[in-house]
Amino acid sequence: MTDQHQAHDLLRRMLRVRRLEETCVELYSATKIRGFLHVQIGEEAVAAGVMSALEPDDAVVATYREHGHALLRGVSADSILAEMFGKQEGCCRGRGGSMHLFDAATRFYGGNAIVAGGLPVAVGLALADRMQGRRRVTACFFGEGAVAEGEFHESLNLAALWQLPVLFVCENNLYAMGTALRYTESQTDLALKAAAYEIPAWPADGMDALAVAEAARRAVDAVRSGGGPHFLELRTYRFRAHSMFDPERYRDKAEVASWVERDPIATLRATLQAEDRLSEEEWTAMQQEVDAEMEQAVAYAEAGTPEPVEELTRFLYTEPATP
Amino acid sequence: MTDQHQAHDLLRRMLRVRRLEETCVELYSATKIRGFLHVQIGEEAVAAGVMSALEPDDAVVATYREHGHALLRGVSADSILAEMFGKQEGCCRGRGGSMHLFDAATRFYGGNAIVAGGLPVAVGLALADRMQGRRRVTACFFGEGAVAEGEFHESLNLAALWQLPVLFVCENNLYAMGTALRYTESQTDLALKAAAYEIPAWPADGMDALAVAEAARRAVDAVRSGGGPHFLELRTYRFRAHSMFDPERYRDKAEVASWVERDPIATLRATLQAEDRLSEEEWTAMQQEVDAEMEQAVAYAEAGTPEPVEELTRFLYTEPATP
Amino acid sequence: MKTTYREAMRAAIREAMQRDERVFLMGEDVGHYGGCYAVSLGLLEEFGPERIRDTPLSESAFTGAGIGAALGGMRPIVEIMTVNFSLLALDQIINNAATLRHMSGGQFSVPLVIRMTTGAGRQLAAQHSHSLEGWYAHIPGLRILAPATVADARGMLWTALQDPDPVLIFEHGTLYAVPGELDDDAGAVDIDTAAVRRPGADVSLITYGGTLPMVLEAADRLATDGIDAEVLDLRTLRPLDDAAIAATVTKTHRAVVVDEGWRSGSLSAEISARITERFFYDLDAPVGRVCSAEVPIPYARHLELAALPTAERVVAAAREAVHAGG
Amino acid sequence: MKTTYREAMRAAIREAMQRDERVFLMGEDVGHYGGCYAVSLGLLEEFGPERIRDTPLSESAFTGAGIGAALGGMRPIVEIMTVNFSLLALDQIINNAATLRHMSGGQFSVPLVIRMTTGAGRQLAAQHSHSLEGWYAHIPGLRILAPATVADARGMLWTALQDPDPVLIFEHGTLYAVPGELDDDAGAVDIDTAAVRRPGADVSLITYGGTLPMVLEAADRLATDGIDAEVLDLRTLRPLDDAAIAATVTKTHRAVVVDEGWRSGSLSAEISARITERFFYDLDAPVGRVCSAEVPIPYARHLELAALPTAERVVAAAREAVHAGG
Ligand SMILES: Cc1ncc(C[n+]2csc(CCOP(=O)(O)OP(=O)(O)O)c2C)c(N)n1
Ligand SMILES: Cc1ncc(C[n+]2csc(CCOP(=O)(O)OP(=O)(O)O)c2C)c(N)n1
Ligand SMILES: [Mg+2]
Ligand SMILES: [Mg+2]
Repeated sequence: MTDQHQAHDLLRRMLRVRRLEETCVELYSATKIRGFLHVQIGEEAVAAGVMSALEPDDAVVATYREHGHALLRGVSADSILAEMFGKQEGCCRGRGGSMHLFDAATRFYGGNAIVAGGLPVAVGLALADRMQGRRRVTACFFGEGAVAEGEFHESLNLAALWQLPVLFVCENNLYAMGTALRYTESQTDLALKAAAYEIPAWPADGMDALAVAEAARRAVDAVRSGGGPHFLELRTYRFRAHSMFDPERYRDKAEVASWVERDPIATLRATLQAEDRLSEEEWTAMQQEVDAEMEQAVAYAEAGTPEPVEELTRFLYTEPATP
Repeated sequence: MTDQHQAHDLLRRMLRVRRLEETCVELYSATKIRGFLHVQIGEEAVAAGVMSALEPDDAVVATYREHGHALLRGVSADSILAEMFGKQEGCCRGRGGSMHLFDAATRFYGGNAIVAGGLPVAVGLALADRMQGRRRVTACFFGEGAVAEGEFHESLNLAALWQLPVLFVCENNLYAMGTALRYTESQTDLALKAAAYEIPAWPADGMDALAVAEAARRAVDAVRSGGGPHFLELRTYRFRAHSMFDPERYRDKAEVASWVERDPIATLRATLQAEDRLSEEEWTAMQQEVDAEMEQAVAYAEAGTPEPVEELTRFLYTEPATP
Repeated sequence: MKTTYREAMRAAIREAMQRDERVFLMGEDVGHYGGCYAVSLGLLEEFGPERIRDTPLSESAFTGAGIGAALGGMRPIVEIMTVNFSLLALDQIINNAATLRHMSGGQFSVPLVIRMTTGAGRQLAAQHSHSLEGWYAHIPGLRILAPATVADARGMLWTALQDPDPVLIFEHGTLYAVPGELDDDAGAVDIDTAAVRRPGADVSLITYGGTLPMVLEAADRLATDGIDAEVLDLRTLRPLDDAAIAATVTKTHRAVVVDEGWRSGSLSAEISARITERFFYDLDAPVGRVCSAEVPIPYARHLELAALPTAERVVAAAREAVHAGG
Repeated sequence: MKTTYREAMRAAIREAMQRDERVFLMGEDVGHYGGCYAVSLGLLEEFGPERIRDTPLSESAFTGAGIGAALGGMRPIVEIMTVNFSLLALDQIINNAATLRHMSGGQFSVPLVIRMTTGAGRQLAAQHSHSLEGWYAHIPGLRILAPATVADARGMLWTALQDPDPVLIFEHGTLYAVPGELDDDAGAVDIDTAAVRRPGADVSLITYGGTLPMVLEAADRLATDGIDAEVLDLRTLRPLDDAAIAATVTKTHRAVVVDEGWRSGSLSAEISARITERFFYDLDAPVGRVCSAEVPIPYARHLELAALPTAERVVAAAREAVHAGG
């Protein structure tokens, strides 16, 4: 992939996430989507950059703020939106909703709504790969809030102790709901935490997709070639509220505005245009393509069939094979 | 306290723990004590040194290997042994046994049989002191095995974040039951762990009571004067099995023997004698005194009354005050 | 005074903070955010960060710290954001909070209150829809409260704080917005007894917490059908008010327990078993149960509704009880 | 072949490791120590540290890692040393292991087996004497086993490993040393059905796991009294074998459930409620329950005995059932 190609690809990825989530917010306001909805608008460079570094048979574990991760891992916008509409065509047949997207085909293991709950699972996926001699990587995303949980500590230690192929990706957006990092960690330099487990760790600018992609590529290569777990701290910011219920009392508009100036999409676009590597036509085409994708996905979700109520208890246990 | 006085005091403390626990083992073999019994024989310098640095209104939280901690905190051998005999005269009226010694009078908060389960409680005790403006210290003992638990991580962070007066005392005896530290921690230098929370931490020789006492004094002073939590890693060794059920397959006799050569009691005694600071008469007297204490305690426990069965459900909830 | 369950809860916390210096609130997002469900909104400004204490995401440590602080003479209110996350603190609750008094032979007291949101009904899906108060009611040494009304939201907290032993308060997520009338001088209420919310003669509908409004609705529907249902709100799930259960059952001779927990092993089973043990010969029908379907609660509205107890199902169970036997 | 429950369990693990390369054992002290209860003694030497994996004291992480490894195609056996410590892993069990299949619309399978020791009776006091298998039986998505005999200790594991969904095996601590006779070719057994361990006509004693030997003893005592008790060993606590319960209850018309859990909210309540729901008109007496006293289990032998179900109490409850009503 040429540099230009990669940059366009990252831009398109981020744009897809942005539009998908803007669509979700609209649909939420129209009460077509319910429950908790957490968008990552502003943070798109993280998922875009990291996903670009993964291979198809790698695994991904994410959080409840995972629409973008699912989409960029290869889950279609159609099935993501159908899921949030509670339709049979959804990737979890309407059972999961926004917080629990899963997809076996792309090895996307969720969608976990318990903060830090995905970390031990990621360690186990990597353990299975190690024991079966496969050169796969498991990428595990979590917010900086998860760092305070005991499971973070237990999981990092286990991964490091057993030298498992996990890439820990800390999405440090400075807030856990409304609580700023300085109120929750005695040591706010998160890469130092990983270092305490002997895990190679480095920060990268989570508002710069190219930087994230480069950091992720280096880390994924190291993990894949047997270097044990690695840790990336990606410093980013969510432009919107934590969820659709959040009145955002804990941060001021000026702070938000200063981060919005570093919008990862606008930044990359501006860089490319300044370097004459993205024409206005290309940009317009990209937008149209993405808009069309999302329009089509909304239509698909709208047209879907509600999962029949009779199926409520289905999939609780494996169905006996029909002979 | 003069140096000599302090050294004699430490020697006597260690001897008391040693004899108490040797007595426990005998009584266990005679089936007078049952359940799990964990002795700290070999590790006496830790409890002796740290307790010597505490004030009467400080608090102590310990583990299931806590006979010595209770004794040196001021719980009588009488009530400790009566407890292990299941008698009403026991410090918990027979409900707790070896793993759950408690004593309100000396602010001895147990006796916790869940590894790392005492750490959050210690943090809370210290929080109460901070909020009420008291200059007390809470000393929290735990084994190196506890370091892997999520609660360790959560508790250290909380104590450091809120700058609470907790002294974390890690009794590093190299094994958690039968699992050596190198099999459980990716980073085996435990003081580094605490440093990751910005907690001042240092190791000390846990086989040298004077060194422990000195390290503890420095740390307690720092904590008491508002320096926030401190962490001591005391490197020690248990000479006996983990519990009365442990066949000790995981370590070889030579390793044990090499540590037994560093017996903290023999070492301190030899030092004092070499320096002419402990006469043979003093040593004999000390032994006799301690032996008498333990003999008396056994007699006391034997003569005690079993807690009546009718009291089984008593103390589950507070009894309504009689008007 | 018109108020809501949420505001009543907030008033209760405020009053406790004002009356007793030892009281403080600690939990995730109770301060700067204003409380995940806005219960503590404004309290940080009023009482400051020492007493309205935002915690890291460390359920086990801050719950345990609440236990320690209670041992140390404070009167902590620990807010665990939801019952779902309380699993991470369960060891502290069961092995320390509930146990320290007994295990220490009566030496130590843990005057701690833990509040948490519980229940489903808001399309929050499998990991955010648990109703586990029945589990907590299994633990000796705890007292378990489930305020279902604005008056109980206002009044239970202060009484709980006077209890020298640990008390857990379960607030159903669907209740916060429920409006209600409250006396201007409303204050502490007892936390020992169940309450008859609707007297009736034909069948006893026994419930608590989030399902009370729905059960009252079911009772209204039954009335149009000529069935006069008595509705008992348990209020306290441990210890259960056996006398109140006895009174209603010996009056109606028929009972249906409504409980949002998964049916197998839910609190409803305990209540059913107790009733049968004591009133086997008084019963005109087996005790019925309306509970949640035994699946992780799904996201989609229609599936979630199909999984939860509804007025329709309560009506059907009550009818069955009334028409049973002969 | 003479053997013990412990050895039978070990033979089951060894066989599973030999038959299926994907099987491995992980937990605290399973390797170098030889297993806290010596179940895995010698297996490290036989299979090496990759497949007999000592873990740090990190219950949540290694249980979650078992879930992940199962998702990744392995067949892990996770040993949680005792049920008491499983509380620290409960979030992983309930929110991931039990839920992933349903929540993902059937996409993911978690073929994981978790083994743990349960129960009291060895003077281990409050924090080491829990009987919480009834709690686990509340969770949809899990299968819960309680082998009570040497044959079940030998045979349930392999069947559990064939199950594509998570299975928890509860081994009562007092059973390990129990001797028993085993066929030389003893192997896998079903994990769906309850078993009548002693046929009888007058009253059904329903139990499982650690209390089975004691209940059989009670049945013998009752026999000398002219009361012919049937003893049903549930074997699987979730899903319950309703057909077997129905068969015994419709035969004897009287039932006593014996369960080491604290009475309120124990599994015995569910069984009592189910029996009454289905067989109210067939019952000659209310369903009895013999459970643990509702206190943290105390250390002293005489107090512990007073807290736990005993043959004496079972005999008394059975007599009461037989002489009830008329
Ligand atoms: C164990 C647990 N505790 C609390 C919550 C409630 N909660 C949901 S998201 C969140 C904040 C998490 O912050 P962070 O990890 O930084 O991720 P972000 O939302 O910023 O992406 C909280 C407290 C939860 N889901 N799980
Ligand atoms: C949470 C928990 N897991 C497991 C156990 C069982 N267990 C008791 S002691 C012990 C070893 C603890 O080792 P360490 O912390 O180093 O203390 P030591 O015994 O060496 O003093 C284990 C695994 C327990 N009590 N609690
Ligand atoms: Mg965050
Ligand atoms: Mg140790």
